[in-house]
Amino acid sequence: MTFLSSAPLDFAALVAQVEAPDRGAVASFLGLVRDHHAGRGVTRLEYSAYAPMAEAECAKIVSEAEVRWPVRVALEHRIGTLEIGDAAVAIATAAAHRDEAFAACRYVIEEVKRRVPIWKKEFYADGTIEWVGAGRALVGDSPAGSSGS
Amino acid sequence: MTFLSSAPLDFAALVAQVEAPDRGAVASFLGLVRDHHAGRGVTRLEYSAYAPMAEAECAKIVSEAEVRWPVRVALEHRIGTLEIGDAAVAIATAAAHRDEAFAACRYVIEEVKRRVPIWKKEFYADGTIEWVGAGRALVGDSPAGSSGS
Amino acid sequence: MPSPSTQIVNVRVLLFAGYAERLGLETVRVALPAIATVADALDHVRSLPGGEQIPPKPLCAVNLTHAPLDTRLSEGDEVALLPPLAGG
Amino acid sequence: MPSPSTQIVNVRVLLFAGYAERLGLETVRVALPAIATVADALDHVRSLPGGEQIPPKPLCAVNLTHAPLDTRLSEGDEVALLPPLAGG
Repeated sequence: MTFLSSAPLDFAALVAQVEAPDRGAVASFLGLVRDHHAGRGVTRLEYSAYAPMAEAECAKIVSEAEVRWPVRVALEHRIGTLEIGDAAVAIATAAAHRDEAFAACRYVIEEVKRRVPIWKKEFYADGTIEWVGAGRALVGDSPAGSSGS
Repeated sequence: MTFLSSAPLDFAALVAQVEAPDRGAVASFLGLVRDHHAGRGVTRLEYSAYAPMAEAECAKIVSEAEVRWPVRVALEHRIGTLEIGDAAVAIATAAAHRDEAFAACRYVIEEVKRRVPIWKKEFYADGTIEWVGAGRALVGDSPAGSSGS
Repeated sequence: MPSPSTQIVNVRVLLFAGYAERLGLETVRVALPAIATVADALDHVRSLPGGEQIPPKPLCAVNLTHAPLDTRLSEGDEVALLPPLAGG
Repeated sequence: MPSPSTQIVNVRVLLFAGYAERLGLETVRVALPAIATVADALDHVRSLPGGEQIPPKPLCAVNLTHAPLDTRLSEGDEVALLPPLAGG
């Protein structure tokens, strides 16, 4: 399974991956590139990853969710250059009941943000460029907020 | 705005309705027709509605969500004959941040189930037909569980 | 000639799904005393053939809004008796 | 001739995003005493030109798994110094 994609994410295909006749509830999440971050206009982003570890962490997160709830999970994260409105991350979870589908969907996005080694370079309308999170503080233990969501 | 549709729901179009450059988080929910209900095989469903009230309740629910959270909400419910795997309800909520998007999405599906006058006739593999919920108990005040989700 | 509207309210009662099937009716027109409530309209419908299969306290609406059984009715109101909801 | 592996571990340290830009390097090869930890590999990288801009306790991984600074290193390990994550 490949969780990182340099091509635009296909949300409909991701949802179709988890659908099945015994799963009546599909929850999903899309993180889109916003046009601003911390009050500054953003023109585009570049996502990069420590790819083999990012793939491994995504696989662990999906597996954890599927063990914890009776759900099927699909997850994809875009890397490379993204424009405003592009999907950076897409998650779909399907279950017999909506409680499990929502819980698993929420778990996956939280864990992706917390654990998957992906970084984001923002290109601002004023011409400046910044690694999001990395530029803010040098005691950089905690994951940065995402401009996407 | 029309919330009831006798045509198949277009989930991608619903998501597109709520997307905007300042909304980075899109949560969504799809309720699909399952192939079983309470242990019985289901072959198809018929959804019917008290249409003018259903439209009014859906409009209220969307409005309530958009007042309570800084979100944009799209909602559609199918009526008529549905086959296994068809989407009965589709909800998309977009916000700057995912907490609001998820909270609003959850609110809308709970309120739709609780308040919108829609009924479901299930056609079982054994040839029997039943109004879901209505056939179970005559003290019928509380909304029935949905086979969809 | 005194206006009947001071003494009587005419309402329509709509039935849906299983309730409509049990009575073989989708609409019942009822003339009720002017102080009537949803419960009175319900009592009338439950007195019709098959009406005893409607529960004593169903979910109800008046003019497209959920309404408790003690809601007072006005001339021309549209009352709806709603079987357990199954949308979503 | 004694095996160097009893005295020394050779590890690769990978740098990413802002850390890689600050040092102008994506990979650093380090030979460390056999009892070394991630913290020792980090100390070495922080002693390089630009390395002082890496925080004293960054997020780290060993062989593709998140690992605390006191994780013992083995020959051939791949250590990664991870700037604050920004996926999702």
